[in-house]
Amino acid sequence: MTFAQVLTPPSVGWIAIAPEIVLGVGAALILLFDVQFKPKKSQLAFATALVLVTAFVFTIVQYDRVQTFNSATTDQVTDLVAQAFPFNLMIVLDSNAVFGRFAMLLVTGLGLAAGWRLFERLGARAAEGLALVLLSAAGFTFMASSTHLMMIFLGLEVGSISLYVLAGITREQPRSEEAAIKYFLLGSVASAVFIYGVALTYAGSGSMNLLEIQGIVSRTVFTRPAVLLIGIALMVVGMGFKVSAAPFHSWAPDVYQGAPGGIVGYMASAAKIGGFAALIRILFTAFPDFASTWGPLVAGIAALSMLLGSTVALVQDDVRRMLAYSGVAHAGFILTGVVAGGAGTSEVWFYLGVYTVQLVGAFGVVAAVAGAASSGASIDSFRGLSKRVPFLAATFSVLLLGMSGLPLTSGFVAKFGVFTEAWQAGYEWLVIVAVLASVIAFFFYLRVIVAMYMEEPVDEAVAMPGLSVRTSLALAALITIVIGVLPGPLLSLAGEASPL
Amino acid sequence: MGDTMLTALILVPVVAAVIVMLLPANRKELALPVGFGLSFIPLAIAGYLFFHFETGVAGYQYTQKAVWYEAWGISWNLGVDGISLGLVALSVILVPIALAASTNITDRTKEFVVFTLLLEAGLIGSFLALDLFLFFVFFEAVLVPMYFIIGIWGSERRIYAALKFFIFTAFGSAFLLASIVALSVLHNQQFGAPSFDLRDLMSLDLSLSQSRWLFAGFGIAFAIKVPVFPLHTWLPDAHVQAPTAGSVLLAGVMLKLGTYGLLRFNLNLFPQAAVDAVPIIATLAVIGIIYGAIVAIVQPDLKKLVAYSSVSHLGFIVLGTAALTSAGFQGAVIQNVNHGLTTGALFLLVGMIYERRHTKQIADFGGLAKVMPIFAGLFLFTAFASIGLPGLNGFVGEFLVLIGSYSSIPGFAAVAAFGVILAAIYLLWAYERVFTGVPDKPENQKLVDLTPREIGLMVPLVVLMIVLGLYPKILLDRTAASTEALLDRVEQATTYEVPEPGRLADVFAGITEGDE
Amino acid sequence: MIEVTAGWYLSLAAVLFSIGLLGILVRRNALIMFMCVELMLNAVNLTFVAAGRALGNLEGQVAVFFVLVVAAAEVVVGLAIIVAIFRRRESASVDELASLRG
Amino acid sequence: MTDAIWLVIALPLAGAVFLHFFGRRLGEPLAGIIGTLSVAASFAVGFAAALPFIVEEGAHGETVMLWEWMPAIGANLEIAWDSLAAVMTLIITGVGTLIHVFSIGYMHGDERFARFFTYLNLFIASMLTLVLGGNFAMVFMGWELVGLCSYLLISFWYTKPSAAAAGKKAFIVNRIGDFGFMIGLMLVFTNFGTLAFDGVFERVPEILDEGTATAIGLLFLVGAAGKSAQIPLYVWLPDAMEGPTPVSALIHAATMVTAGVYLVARTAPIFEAGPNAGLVVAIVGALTALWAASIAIAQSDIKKVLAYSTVSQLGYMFIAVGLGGYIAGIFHLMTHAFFKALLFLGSGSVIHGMHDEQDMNKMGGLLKKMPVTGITMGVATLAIAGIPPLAGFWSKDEILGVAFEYGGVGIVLWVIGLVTALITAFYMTRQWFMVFTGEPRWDKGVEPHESPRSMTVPLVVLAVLTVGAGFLNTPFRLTLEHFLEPSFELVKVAHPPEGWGMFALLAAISVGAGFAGMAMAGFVYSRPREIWERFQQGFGRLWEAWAAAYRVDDIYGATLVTPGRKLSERLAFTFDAGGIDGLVNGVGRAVRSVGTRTRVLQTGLVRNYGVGFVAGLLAVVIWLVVAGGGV
Amino acid sequence: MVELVIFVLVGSAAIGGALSVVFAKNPVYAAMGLLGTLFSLGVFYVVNLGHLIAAVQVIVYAGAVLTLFLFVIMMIGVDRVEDTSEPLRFQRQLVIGLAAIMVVTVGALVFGGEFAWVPLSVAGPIPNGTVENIAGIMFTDWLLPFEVTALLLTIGAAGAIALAYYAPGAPEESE
Repeated sequence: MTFAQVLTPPSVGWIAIAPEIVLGVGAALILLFDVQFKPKKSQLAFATALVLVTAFVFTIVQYDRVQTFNSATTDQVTDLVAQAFPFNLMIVLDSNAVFGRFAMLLVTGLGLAAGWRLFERLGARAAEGLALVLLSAAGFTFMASSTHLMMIFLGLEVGSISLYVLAGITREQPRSEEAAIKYFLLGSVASAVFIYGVALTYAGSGSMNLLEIQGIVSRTVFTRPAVLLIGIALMVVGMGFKVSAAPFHSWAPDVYQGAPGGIVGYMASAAKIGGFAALIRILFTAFPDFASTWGPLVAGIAALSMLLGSTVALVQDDVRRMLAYSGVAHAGFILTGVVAGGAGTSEVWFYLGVYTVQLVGAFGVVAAVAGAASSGASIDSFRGLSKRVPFLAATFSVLLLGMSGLPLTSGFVAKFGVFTEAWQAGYEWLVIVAVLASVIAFFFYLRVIVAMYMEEPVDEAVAMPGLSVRTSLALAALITIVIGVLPGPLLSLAGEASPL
Repeated sequence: MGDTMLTALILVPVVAAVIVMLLPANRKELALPVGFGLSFIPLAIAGYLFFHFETGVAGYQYTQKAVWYEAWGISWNLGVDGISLGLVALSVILVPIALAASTNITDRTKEFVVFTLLLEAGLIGSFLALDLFLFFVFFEAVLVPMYFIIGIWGSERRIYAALKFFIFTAFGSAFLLASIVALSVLHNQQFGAPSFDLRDLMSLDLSLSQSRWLFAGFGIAFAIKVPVFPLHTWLPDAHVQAPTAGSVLLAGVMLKLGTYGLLRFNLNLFPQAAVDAVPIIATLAVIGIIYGAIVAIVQPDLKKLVAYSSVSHLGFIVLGTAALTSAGFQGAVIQNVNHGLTTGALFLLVGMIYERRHTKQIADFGGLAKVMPIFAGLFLFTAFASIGLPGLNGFVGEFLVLIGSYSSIPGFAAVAAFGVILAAIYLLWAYERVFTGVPDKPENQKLVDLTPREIGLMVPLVVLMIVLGLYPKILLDRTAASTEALLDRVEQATTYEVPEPGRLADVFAGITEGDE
Repeated sequence: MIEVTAGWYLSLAAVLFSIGLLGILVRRNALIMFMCVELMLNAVNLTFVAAGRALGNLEGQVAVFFVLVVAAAEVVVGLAIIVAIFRRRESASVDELASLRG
Repeated sequence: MTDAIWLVIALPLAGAVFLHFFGRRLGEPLAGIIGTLSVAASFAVGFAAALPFIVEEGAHGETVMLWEWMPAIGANLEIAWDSLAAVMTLIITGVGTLIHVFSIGYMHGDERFARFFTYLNLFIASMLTLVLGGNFAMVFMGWELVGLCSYLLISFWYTKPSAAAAGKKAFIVNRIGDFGFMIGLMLVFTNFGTLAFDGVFERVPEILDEGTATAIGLLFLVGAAGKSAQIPLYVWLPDAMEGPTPVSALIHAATMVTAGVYLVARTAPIFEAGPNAGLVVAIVGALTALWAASIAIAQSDIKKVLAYSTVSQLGYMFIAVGLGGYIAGIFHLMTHAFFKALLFLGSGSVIHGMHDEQDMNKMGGLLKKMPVTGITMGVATLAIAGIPPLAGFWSKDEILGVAFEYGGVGIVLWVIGLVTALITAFYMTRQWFMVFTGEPRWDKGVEPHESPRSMTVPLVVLAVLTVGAGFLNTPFRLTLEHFLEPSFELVKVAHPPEGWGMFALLAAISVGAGFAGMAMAGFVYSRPREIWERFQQGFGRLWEAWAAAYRVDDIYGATLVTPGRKLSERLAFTFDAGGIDGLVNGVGRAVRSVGTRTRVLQTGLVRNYGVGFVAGLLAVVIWLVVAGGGV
Repeated sequence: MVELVIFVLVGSAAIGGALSVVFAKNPVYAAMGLLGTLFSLGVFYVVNLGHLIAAVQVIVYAGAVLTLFLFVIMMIGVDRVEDTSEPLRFQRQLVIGLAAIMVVTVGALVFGGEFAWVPLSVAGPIPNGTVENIAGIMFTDWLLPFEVTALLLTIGAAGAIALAYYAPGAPEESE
């Protein structure tokens, strides 16, 4: 018996990981290209764009494939299962995964375009930076498509480690370094906690595959080993950390403030997408039977996040810090949809999609105003922005109002969706907390608008940003409004995004 | 034509706003005239609508319903009835006036016009929406333009006022949102699909406690908007700081969202809770009437005085709503319009004097009637309309409310009637201090009387005040069927009976029954 | 006769993990904090291995490899960050890094 | 003609509107003439429309609907044209025309000449709305509109702060009365379901029990007391003398202030159903009559005397209508309109001739300078003193007779009436002597002169009416009574005692009282100033109290106005700004401070964050294990 | 019995090593403590039939990773004896509190028998963790994770360059 005979080849479905392949290969090529040819920044930009577009195209192909799966008749199903769950059930090609990729690629594109000036200033390290962005994107999309805890963990690490580096990539800035080390230390602790959770879940259930776990758990629903519960708890904590939900949020403000302005939007958005994608996979796919157990827990975290995020954001003087705290609150809002269980998937996805676009746009504006390579962005630098660069002020207002959940923006539809789901699931109190928190949230969003429109300009000159930045910001604002007015298409798309 | 009318009414201001926005940046003097001109289109549409409105029909007219997102049961669902018709008309009338009154806005004029037009669209949308989701969208969206109008073009403490206005109202909306969510969930549970259509939701089977909680949720939102004592403190601040156009539209139309909401949603959706809540609402309304008036008396700032007078006047509308009688409802509906006209006019006038003197402090004036007789005359006229002088519009609504509420809640009506004395005190005392006597301050002696433009602003309002005062039929004819229908709805859904005249004993019995 | 079951190892792993976790809170040297993270990862590995034996499946042991790889990657990046910090400050104490706060 | 009855209101209203826009351009005296003509035309229309009642005794009135106003409460714009309305219309337009004529002269040279006539015309229109209104709401409209005109005209010379304040005071005090009136209306609506006279009066017996009727009556009394300046709401009327004198004559003597009397008469069925309310009306009237008369004794301002006299005379009318003597009340209303208008116009003439001097202490001996004024005022003084056969005698005597016939409390009222009559005769005579006889006490530079024709002619016409109007309703020939009867057919109208003997006796007593008063005054005030000053000092503090009008204004100020203002200030600046708004802002601050405090946790120190993280982790683990049932 | 002895002895060593990581004043001692723990765990892997990973543990972890650590320690300075006083306010109290809770929690779990759980599914006796057996899983079922580790290593390389590599003469840009 030769070695090869021992191995049964796995079911391979390249299309299921095609975007990630493109991203990974693209990143590698960019690195090589950089070493070999010392390309100009515009060439790097082109290459990156090409990678993203290609990945996007593959994602569209995937979407088409998923539509075929979804409309398959029963007798076709068996044939399609292998295609839908390639690599021996390691990942899945379902709407959830595709939606996650769409969101992730969109956010990556917008984030890079909006923060492009950072890469122009990075000098020789721009290629590494870009490669890291692409790689981390691949990691987070893996989180969205994995059905295996180890894959989720790997995706998490691929994404997170890249982000640690990106946080510190402007190493000449002391604050950037500080952000990197904080993010790194706390992040690796959180990763350890998560993987410990995986280990205990494995110990408790006997598998790391979410689908198998679900099967095992549902068969023995009366036995609930403590190790399994601790495992769930630790995985929730680990993901809570990634999405910066209170009380695991403390890294976020420091990192978002300290990290380079041009990349922080991507960092914040990508981590949220990956974290939530994995969280809902774990909770909805593996542990729907435990919903009554983790539901209140998630609800508690959600409530704490919303209240803490909103109130502390209220007293911030740095816009990026404020956005970080508001991100804590938003994690809470999204968790409000998570408590509803599988029924809330589409609303959670919708929220994630529109919020991350707003977030990436908002940080893009901050980068344009306060510098793409610098740390921090005092609210004072936004004073009178409407008179200096009306375009930035207007887009920022739209994005901030979108985040605040004002009607006719996508944020409102998103909030409405998760609130409805939570109410439907019986978490009325959580909805009340959520609406009150969103009132508090209005205050700090408006404060920035006050500074931009109602206060006198400061002397600092802000240049009209370049075309790529403008396009990216305009697109983010446009999406916010269009989706706010016509949420139907995206809602339907998200509505399909329930995990297989 | 008919079914797209209302959509057009909402969209035309939006399009107008876009047109103004697209005007060349270096021709900013164009913004105001263009915006003003365009604002006549909604006026024309609404005028057509008003005069082709079928009187004596209770249901919604010109309805249009287009699915927005089916899975959530939301739709673009519009319709107008007697309760909303007057408010729509009021909106389209006040907007051109507010725009024409804003020639003093030279900073970022274009944005100002855009925001005003967007505000108009939002306000009209709120009055026309029959889908609760859509209503909430408009209800909340109008905050933004008003927030900017106060915050950018207001006076010294404008930022504080704008934020307070926004947050306070948003606080109320939060409960409204939660309640709307709850309603749709209930509809989903009872009928298998979510819906936000007001008419669908009226058929929900609510337990008493559900109905009370939801009533409270809606109620808080609207009470803040009205504003009902003790949730009123945002109003004086907002008014004092807002520019003239802002104050006019805020007091004239925006506050009516609250009273309109109470009539339209609270009564239709939760009749039993409404009947039970009558004592509470009436108490707050009466406190508002008396309290607002008493506090208005000593206000040193003219605008603040008018603002508090709004608190008082809107109390009457709330009282009429709580009366649950035909006359009370009609009074509330027509008073909505009347208050918009008179208070709008008062704010315009205060704005005119503020432009000249850059102060609104009563103590800074005196003897103005000598130097500005036309201004004084218009002010006095409007003040008397506001006081509720019969023959002018303010009286019709107030009187209907008082008479109407006396037959169901006599004690409250009697106390509320006291408010008419106080109204005379604060307005006439203010008039005395501002206009009578000899103009002894040199700044006041040089004042110029109103320009033709300013007089032109007031003329439509004055004419309407007289017309609605003497011939309210044009409005009452259109409202009567709808208010009757609303009353029928309340009667059918509850044990409440509208008191018949001559059965005073039954009236008291009716109230105690409602408490059970 | 006391049999050493997987539970024993899991308990030991829990203790080690806890020690690592507390170590993060106690030590201010970034390097040692990072060692504590390694300690935690090793506790995880022990759990995987022991659980794998109890479950009769080798996946636990396979998982250890991946954790190991992750740990290695983390070490590379982590040490790079620490070195970068040290370059500037001549110290690896995280207590001195508090310019971002509030 | 009845169909065109709306013209009665429309003509003066049109005059007002026309003068408002064009009066200034027309100038003097054209604006005044147009104003006068519009009222005169109104009188003519009214007279023509009243002919049916005159020609055909007992003719019933009818209601003319104009257009819908507030149909939900049975309140439309409609005119109830009956004999009562006709009488009122003729009084208002008749006296109004004369006063308009007088004003052309009186207001000569005023820069707002045209505006004055605008207001006067508006007033006439409003007053006619009041008396012609076919439902309570319309009466109320007129009721308020005359208040508005009163406000405008009192503060006509608004640059004078006292005038502006007086106008405001009048309006506000009236509003207090209106408050009662309005609640009365609410009660009416609640009981009848309509405010239309047609739907109310005939159904009073079937619907109203005595208690409700009394309640409505008393509430109407509150309104009437406000408008007709009765205790305790009379305080505005003396101040109202700040207005131009024709205004005082027209509004504050002849017409508007009698609205309360009209109201009680109009709503007679209700008072009949609740007789106690009527009794209270009468008692209030009697007290007011005596109270105001006593104040009038010591006034030195020529117009103040007349003002208090008006209050006092209105009290008489209240006695009458309160006791059911509606026709007596209306009769006195009419005669009073003539002689009090005459007195006011006369005083206006005096003031005009004396260059705006109103203090009687600075007059004297004017008879020679102003003979027409002096003589006509003398006639009026005799009339108000109740000297036969002048108009005042007949009407006052009828009222006293009604009171006497009522018996019981009525006798007391009768006695009060008599005393009042005596006092009235005293102070009116005092006034005449102080003004027209004795040594001139004029200020330097004052050159009294007789007024122009436009002013004296109305005086003469009114003097003729004062002499003759009484014969409209003497016990010998009850013309007015028969004329008005159809309007009161729903109620039993009270009359003086039957029989000539009784009449003669009562007349003798009242005339005696009148003569006594006149004699006393004449004895004192025909003599030099020192003598009457000594006489006045003889009363000591009492005289001072009278002169100070019992300091009622001060008492009101101290008990109502000042505390009210304090309350307002407390509420506005302490409770509202500090309390409620403080609470609101406090909530905001509290949320902020939560944020500020929580923010401290974010120390920037990784190890602190670690503590938070681990604490959260432990909490989650423990919670999940415990709640998950794993243990 | 043997296993018990091993467990107690080696387990003590592991805990001892772990504690010295936490409490050793000198970083080198801490690293040595960690080394001890790693070795101990290697022993446990052997006991638990994980022969391959035991080897990998020793080679990769103890060999490579720890060497890297030591290298950095050397670079930063061996002799630095750390100040053990606690400069942060409340930190010590909080940590002691948390430690107490943790001890109670873990103790409750351990002595409550929560770790002596009954797995929800047992596949049967475990095969030896030989190279063959491990590879049989890693390159079939776990092929994808295995590929993904490539990304991790790329990141490690790129990250290290981005953070720590200073190209000679390349100007550092900053705003």
